[in-house]
Amino acid sequence: MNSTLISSIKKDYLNKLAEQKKRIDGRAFDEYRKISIETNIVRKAEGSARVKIGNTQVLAGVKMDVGEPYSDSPESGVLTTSAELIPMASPDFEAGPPREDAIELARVVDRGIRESEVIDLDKLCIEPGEKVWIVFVDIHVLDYDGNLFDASSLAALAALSTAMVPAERFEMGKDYPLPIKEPPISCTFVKFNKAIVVDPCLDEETIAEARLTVATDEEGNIRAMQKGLSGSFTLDEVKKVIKASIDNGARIRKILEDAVGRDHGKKN
Amino acid sequence: MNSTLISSIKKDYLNKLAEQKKRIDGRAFDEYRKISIETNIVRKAEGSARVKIGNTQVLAGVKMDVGEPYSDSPESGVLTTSAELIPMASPDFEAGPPREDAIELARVVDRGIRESEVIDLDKLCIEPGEKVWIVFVDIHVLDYDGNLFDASSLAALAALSTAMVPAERFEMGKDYPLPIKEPPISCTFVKFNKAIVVDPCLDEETIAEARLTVATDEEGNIRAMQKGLSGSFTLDEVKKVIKASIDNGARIRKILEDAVGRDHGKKN
Amino acid sequence: MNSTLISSIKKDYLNKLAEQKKRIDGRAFDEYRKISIETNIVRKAEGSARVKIGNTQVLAGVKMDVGEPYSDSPESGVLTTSAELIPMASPDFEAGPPREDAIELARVVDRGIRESEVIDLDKLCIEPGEKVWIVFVDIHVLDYDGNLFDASSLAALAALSTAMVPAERFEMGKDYPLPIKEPPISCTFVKFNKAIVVDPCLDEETIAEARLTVATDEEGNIRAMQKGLSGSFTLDEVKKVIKASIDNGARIRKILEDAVGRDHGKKN
Amino acid sequence: MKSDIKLIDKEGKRLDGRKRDELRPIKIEVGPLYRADGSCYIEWGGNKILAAVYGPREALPRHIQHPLRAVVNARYNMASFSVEDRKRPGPDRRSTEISKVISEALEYVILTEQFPRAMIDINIEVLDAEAGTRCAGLTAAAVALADAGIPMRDIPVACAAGKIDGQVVLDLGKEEDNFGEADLPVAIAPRTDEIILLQMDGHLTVKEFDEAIELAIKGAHVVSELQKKALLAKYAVAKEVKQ
Amino acid sequence: MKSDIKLIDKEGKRLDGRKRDELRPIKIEVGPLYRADGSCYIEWGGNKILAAVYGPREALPRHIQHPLRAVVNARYNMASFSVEDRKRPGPDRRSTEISKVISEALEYVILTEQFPRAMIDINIEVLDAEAGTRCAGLTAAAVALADAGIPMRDIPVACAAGKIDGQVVLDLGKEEDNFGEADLPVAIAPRTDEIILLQMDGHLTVKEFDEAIELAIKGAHVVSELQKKALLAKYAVAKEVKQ
Amino acid sequence: MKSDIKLIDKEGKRLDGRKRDELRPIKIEVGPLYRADGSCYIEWGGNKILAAVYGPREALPRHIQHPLRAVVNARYNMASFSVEDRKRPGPDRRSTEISKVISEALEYVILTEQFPRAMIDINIEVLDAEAGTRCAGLTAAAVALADAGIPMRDIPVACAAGKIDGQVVLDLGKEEDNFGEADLPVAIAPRTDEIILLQMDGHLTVKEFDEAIELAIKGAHVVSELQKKALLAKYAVAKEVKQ
Repeated sequence: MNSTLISSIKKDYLNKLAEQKKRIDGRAFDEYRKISIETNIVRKAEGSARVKIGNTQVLAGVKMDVGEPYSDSPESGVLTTSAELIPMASPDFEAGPPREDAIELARVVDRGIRESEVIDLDKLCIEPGEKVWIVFVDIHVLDYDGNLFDASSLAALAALSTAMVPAERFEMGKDYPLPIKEPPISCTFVKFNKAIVVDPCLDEETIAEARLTVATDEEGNIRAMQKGLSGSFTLDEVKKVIKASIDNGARIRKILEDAVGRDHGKKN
Repeated sequence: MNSTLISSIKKDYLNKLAEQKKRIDGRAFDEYRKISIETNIVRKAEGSARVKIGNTQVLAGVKMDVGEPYSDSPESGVLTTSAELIPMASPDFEAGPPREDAIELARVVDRGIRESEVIDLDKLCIEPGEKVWIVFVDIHVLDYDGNLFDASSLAALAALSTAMVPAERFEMGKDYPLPIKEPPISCTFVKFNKAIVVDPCLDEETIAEARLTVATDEEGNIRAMQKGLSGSFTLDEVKKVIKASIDNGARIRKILEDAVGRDHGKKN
Repeated sequence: MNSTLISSIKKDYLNKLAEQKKRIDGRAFDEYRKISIETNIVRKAEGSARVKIGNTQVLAGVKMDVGEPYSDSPESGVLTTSAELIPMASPDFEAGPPREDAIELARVVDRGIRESEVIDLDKLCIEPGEKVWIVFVDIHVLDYDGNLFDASSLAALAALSTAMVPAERFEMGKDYPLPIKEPPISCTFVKFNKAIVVDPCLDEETIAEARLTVATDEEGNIRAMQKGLSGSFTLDEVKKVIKASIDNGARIRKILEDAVGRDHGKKN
Repeated sequence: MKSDIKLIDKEGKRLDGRKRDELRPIKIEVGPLYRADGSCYIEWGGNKILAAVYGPREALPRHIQHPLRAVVNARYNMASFSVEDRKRPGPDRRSTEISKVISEALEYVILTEQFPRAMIDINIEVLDAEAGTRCAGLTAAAVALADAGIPMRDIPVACAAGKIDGQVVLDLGKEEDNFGEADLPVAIAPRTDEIILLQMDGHLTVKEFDEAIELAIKGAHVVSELQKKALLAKYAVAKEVKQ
Repeated sequence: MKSDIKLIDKEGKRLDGRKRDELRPIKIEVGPLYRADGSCYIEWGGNKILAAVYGPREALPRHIQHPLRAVVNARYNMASFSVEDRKRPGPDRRSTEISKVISEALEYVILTEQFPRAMIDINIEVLDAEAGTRCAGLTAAAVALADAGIPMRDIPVACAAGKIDGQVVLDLGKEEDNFGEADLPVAIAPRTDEIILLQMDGHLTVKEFDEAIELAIKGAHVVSELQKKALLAKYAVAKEVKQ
Repeated sequence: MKSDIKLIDKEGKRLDGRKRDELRPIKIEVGPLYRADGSCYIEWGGNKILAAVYGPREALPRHIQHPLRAVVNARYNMASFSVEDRKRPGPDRRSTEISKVISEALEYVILTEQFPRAMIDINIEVLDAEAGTRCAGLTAAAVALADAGIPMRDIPVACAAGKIDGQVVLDLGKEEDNFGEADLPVAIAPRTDEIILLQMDGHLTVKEFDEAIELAIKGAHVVSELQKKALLAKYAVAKEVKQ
C-alpha cells in the first residue's frame, strides 16, 4: 500500500512536469543521457564492454566454444544470448532463474543481433554439420537506472565488435576478429501523460504507460521493433518514434564506432 | 474454510442422493456418460485424438523421433508418456511442473499402453543398440469434469491407433501406420457413502472416498488396476467393479474401433 | 518467537554448564562420543558403511559407473560426492534439492577425499580420454544428533575402503578392491561461551558460535580445514584445535582400521 | 532470411494462392469449453488455438494482488505436439515473451480498476501451429474475455503484415515467415486504432513500414468483424433459447 | 515380460527355493532411530528399508492445513545406491506415484480427525532394493506410526501376489518381478480385510485374480503377525525397564 | 597437485616475479555503483570484482526474519564470462559454499542486533577471475558495507597463504593455485586478529601451517591499510565537496 502511495505521488509529479515539457532530471523530451563505452575490460572473455547510460551500467561479455550446429542450419555458427538482472543492480532484482523481464530483454537483444545478421554466422562453421563456433553473449546488468534495452544492446554490440575468435585455445591457428557487420542501433522511448520521451530513467520507466524500442541501421531502415507495457500508441506516435530513432541511432553509432575503434561497415 | 463448508454441503447432498440410488446428473450408478472420439485433429502430430466424456475433454497427441534405445532393451523402441493438467482445464489447475496428480495419471496411462504391449516396440527398432523410434504420447487435458483416467487413456489409444510412423521426414521410406495391438480399455469407478458409481463426474470425484480403475482386454482378462484415494474397498466390491469394467470395456471398445475405423486386433 | 525463546533458555543453560567445565550429556570438553562403524550393509552398493557417533547415524554408499573423464584430466577417474539431509533424520530437514548446509557438507567430505588423494584416481583410467571409472559417494544422513561432518566423512572413508570395483558388471574381468590410500581423519570442534568442545551434539551445535573441522593424516599433518558459523577463533585456539585433532584422529583411525579390517597405508 | 524460393509468382499470387492483401481462412467458435468462465476456439490458416478465461477472482498468492486493479495474466503455451519437432512441455523463453506482450496488450482494454485485488487468467493453448500464433492467440483470447463477460473498453484484435520477395503483404504463412524479409505483428483496439502490441523483425524501409502497418491494421479490422459475428451468433442463439 | 527363464522348477520350487505360497524372510525392528517420533527397520528378502514418523505437529506452510483433520504425507525415497545402476537423488515419477498411493492407504487407518490443522510425515527410505519395496515400505511405515503412538483404527500391512510361469504365487522376488506375467501389490486393514492399496500390472484372468488377491491377503496376515510381534517385543522390553 | 612446473626459481622469485611474502597488485575503488547503498570495486591481481550492499531493510519473505537481529546474506556469483570455459549462469555448489562462509564471516563484524527483523544483502560479482576470488570478494564486500554505513565492530579483510614447491608463500596466483601443494584462505577482524574465515586444502605440516597463517594474517593487515586508504580517499573528497 505504501509503495503504491509513493509511486502515485511520483506519478503525479512526473506527469505535471511533463505538461510543462520538463523531465525529472532536467532533460528535454528528446535528450539522451551521456553514453560511455569501455571495451576489453574482462581478460577472460573473448570480448567485453561496459556501457554507461547516465547511471545505468551494463557489462556484456562474449565467450566462444566449439560445438554442434543446429540440425536445420548445419553450416552456421550458433548464437546464444542471456541476460541476468542480478540483485546487485537494483533493490528490486532477486537472485534466481531469469524472470520474464530478463527474458524479454535477452530476446530483444538477441533479435537485434540475429535478425540483422550482425555476426556472420556462416563464417563460424568449422566442419559442416559437425563443428561450429558457439557464441555466448551474456548481459550482466550492474546498475539499473532505466533503459536496459538500449544499454544492453549497445554493450552486446561493443563486446562483439571487439571480440577475438579464440582459435588458439582450440588449436585451430591464430586468434582472429569475430566477423561482424554494421549493427543496427536500438533507441527506446516511453510514453506517459501524452508525453513521449527518449532514453527513460528509472523514475520514468516506473510510471510509463507504454514503451517502444526501434532498431535502425546505417541507411535509416528499420531492423527491429518492440512495444511494451500496457499502454497504447497511435500510428502517428509510432511514426514520430521511428524518425527520432533514426536520428539518435546515427549519433549513437558514432559513439560505438569511436569506442571500438574501427569502421565495421567497411572493414569486414 | 468457505470451500470446506461448500464441499461439506455438496457432500451431504450427493450422499443423500446416493441413498436414493440417484446421482447429481441424473445418471444410474452403472451409467457411463456419452463418449465421443475425433481423430487426426492436429496436423503437426503423427497421430492425435480428442475424447469427450460428458463435459470432460482430453486431447492426446503422438509425436515420434529417432533416438537411442535403452541399454537394457537395445532392440526396442521407446515409449514416453506425459500428462499436463493445464490451467485451461480447471480453475484449480496451476501452471508449472506436473504435480503428483498429473504424474499418477501419466503413469497409469503409460502402464496401460506399455504393460499390455499396445505398441509393438520391437517393430520400432531401426538399428539394434543404435537407433530406434521414440514414441511420445502427450496428454493435454482441456476441460475437466471428472474421470481423467478413462478419458486420457482412451485419447492416447485413439491417437496411437491412427498414428503414422513419419519415416519420410527422417528419409527412411514412406510413412506407415504405427504397429498397434488390441488395447485394453480402462474403466473407472468411485465409492462414496457405500455407493459405487461408474465414470464419476467432477462433483462425485470431489467427495469420493475411494477410486478404482480396471483395464480389461477383449477376452475379458485384467491388464491393469489402480486404486486411489484414502478410502477402502471390500474384496466383494473389487470383484463387482472388475465385472462391470469388463462389460463397459466391451462397449467402449466398439466406440473406439468405430472412431479409428478399423479392427486392430486382426489387421495388425 | 517461541523457538527463539526456547533456544535462548537452552543457550543460557549450556553456557552455564560450560563455565563449570560441563557438557549437557555429561562428557568432558575433549571427550568424543562412542563411534561404531558397520561396513558392507547395502548389497546393491559397491561399498557401504553405517557410522554412528552417539545418536547420530550416517549411511554412505559407493556406486561406480563407466563414463568419460574430464577434459582437463583425461587419465583420471572421476569422483562425485553428494549429501542428502533427508527429512527422516530430523524434524527440521525438508525434502527437496540440497540446501547450503548439505552442499557445504558434501563439499567438505569431497575435499577430504579428493585433496588428500584417498582414492587413487589415476588407477581408475580405463582408456585415456575415453573411458574412466566414475565413483559416486552418496551420504545419507539417517539420524541427526550433531557432528555430521565427522560422521559423514568417516562413513565415506569406510565405504570407500571396503568398496569393490564392479569390473564384472561391465565385462572387464573380475571385481577388485578400489585402490585406496591412507585417509585423513576429520575432527570437529565448536566454540560457545569461550569453551571449545570436541564432537558437538545437536544441542551444542544449535548454540555454537563457531565451528572448526580439521582433517589430519597418519603423520600428524594437516590435510583440510573448514571453519564455519559466525563466530571467531583466536590463532591460539586454532592451534589447540589442530593439536586435539591430531590426537583424536589417531584414535579414530584405529576404529576405522578395525572396522574395515586391513591396514590401508601399507597394502595399497 | 535469404532463399531461392519464389514466394510470389508472376501473377502476384502467393504460394497458397492468396493475393497480397488477403487473409488466410479464419474460423471462430465461442464457448467450446465447459469449465472456463469464457472460451474461444480459433482456426486461422493452419493454426488451431484454444483460449480460456478464468476470473475475475481473488488474486492468489496474496503478494501478487494490486490494491487498485485486477492483474491480468495471459499464458501462451504450445502443446508439445503442435510443431514439427516435439516441443518439451512447459514454458520456454519464446512463450514467456509472447505471454508478456499479450498480457500487456489485453490489460489495456480490460477495465481492471473495477476489480481491485482480483486476477484474470487467460490461457492460450496452441494445439496446431503455423505462422502467426501470437496474433491468432490474442484474437481468440479477446473473444474468450468477451464470452466471460469481462468488461472491456474494446474487443482487441491482432493481425500481421510482412515483406516477402520485396513486397509488403498481409498475414504471412509458414514459408513466408521462414523465408520472408520482415514480419510485423500488430494488435489494436479497433474502435480507435490504438496500437497495443507491436513487434518487428527483419528489414523494412520507413516507407515499407508505413505501408505494412496500414495493411496490418486493415486486416485486423476484417478479423474484428469475424470476432463480432461469432459473438453475435452465440448471443443470438442464447437469446432465442431464452424466448 | 517374456523370457526363457524357468521361474518354477518341476518340483514346484521357485528360483530361491520358496514354495508357491511362501514369503521371503522378514525381519522387523522397532525404534532404531533417535530423532524420529517413531521408526522401524525392515528387511524383507533383499529389501532393507527404514521408516520414520514425525508428528502430529502443526502443518506448515499454513496453506496445506486442513481445518478438520491432519494431513498425511508419506514420502517414499530410494537411496541412490540402493539399485544396480545408481539412481539420481531426489524424487522421480515412480517414487512420486508410490508416495501418493502409500499416503492415501495410510490416511485411511489414521484417526486424522483427532488432529485438525496438523501434519503427520512418514519418511520411507529404501536403502537396498529388491522387488516389493512398496509393500515392505508401507508395512514398515505402519509399524513406525504405531511406534510414534499415532492413533490408528488398525495397523495396516501389505503383501503382493503375482503370476509366474502361468502360476499364481506369493511375494515376487526380483527375477519373478522382471520376468513374471503379473504383479499385484495389496495393502489391507487386517482386522476387516478392507483393501486400502491395490495396483496391478500384467495379465490375469478373473479367476487368477481371485486366486492372487486371496493369496496376497493371506500373506498380509502373516506379515501382520510379524508386525505385532516386533511391537510387542519393544513394548515388553519397555515395560520391563519400567518395572 | 603434482606437476613438473617450477613455481619458484633459483633466486626465490615466483612465476610472476613476486617474492615469497609479496601480494599481487591491489586496487580498491569505493562507491562505483549508483543504486546500491554501498559498493566497492576491487582489482586484485587478475581478479576484477564488484561488491554491492543493500540494507538494512525489512527482511522478506517474513519467515526469514529474526526477531532479535538482522540476517546477513552474502551472495558470491561468478559472471559466466569470468572464467576460461564459460560458466553456466546461476549458483553452483562451489559458489553456494563460498556465499555461506563469507556470510558467516561478515555477520561476525556487523552489529546485527541493532536491526531486528531486517536483512542486509551483500552481492559479490566476480567479473574476471584468477585465484583468490573469495578473499578478494570478502575484502571488497567489507568496503561496500562500510560505504553503506552499516555499523561494524571492525572492517574485516582476507588474504590467503599457501605452499608451492615446498615453500610457504603469500597470496597464490593462478598457476600456484593449480599446481601448488596447499591453499589457506583466511579472513580476520584486523583490530583483534580474530579469525572469521578459515579454510585449507592440501598438505601442511603443523609447522608450515603456523608459518602460513601468520603470513596470511600479515598480508591481511597490508590489505586492510588499502581498504582504509580507499575509504578515506572517498571520505576526504566528500568532505572537500561539502566545504
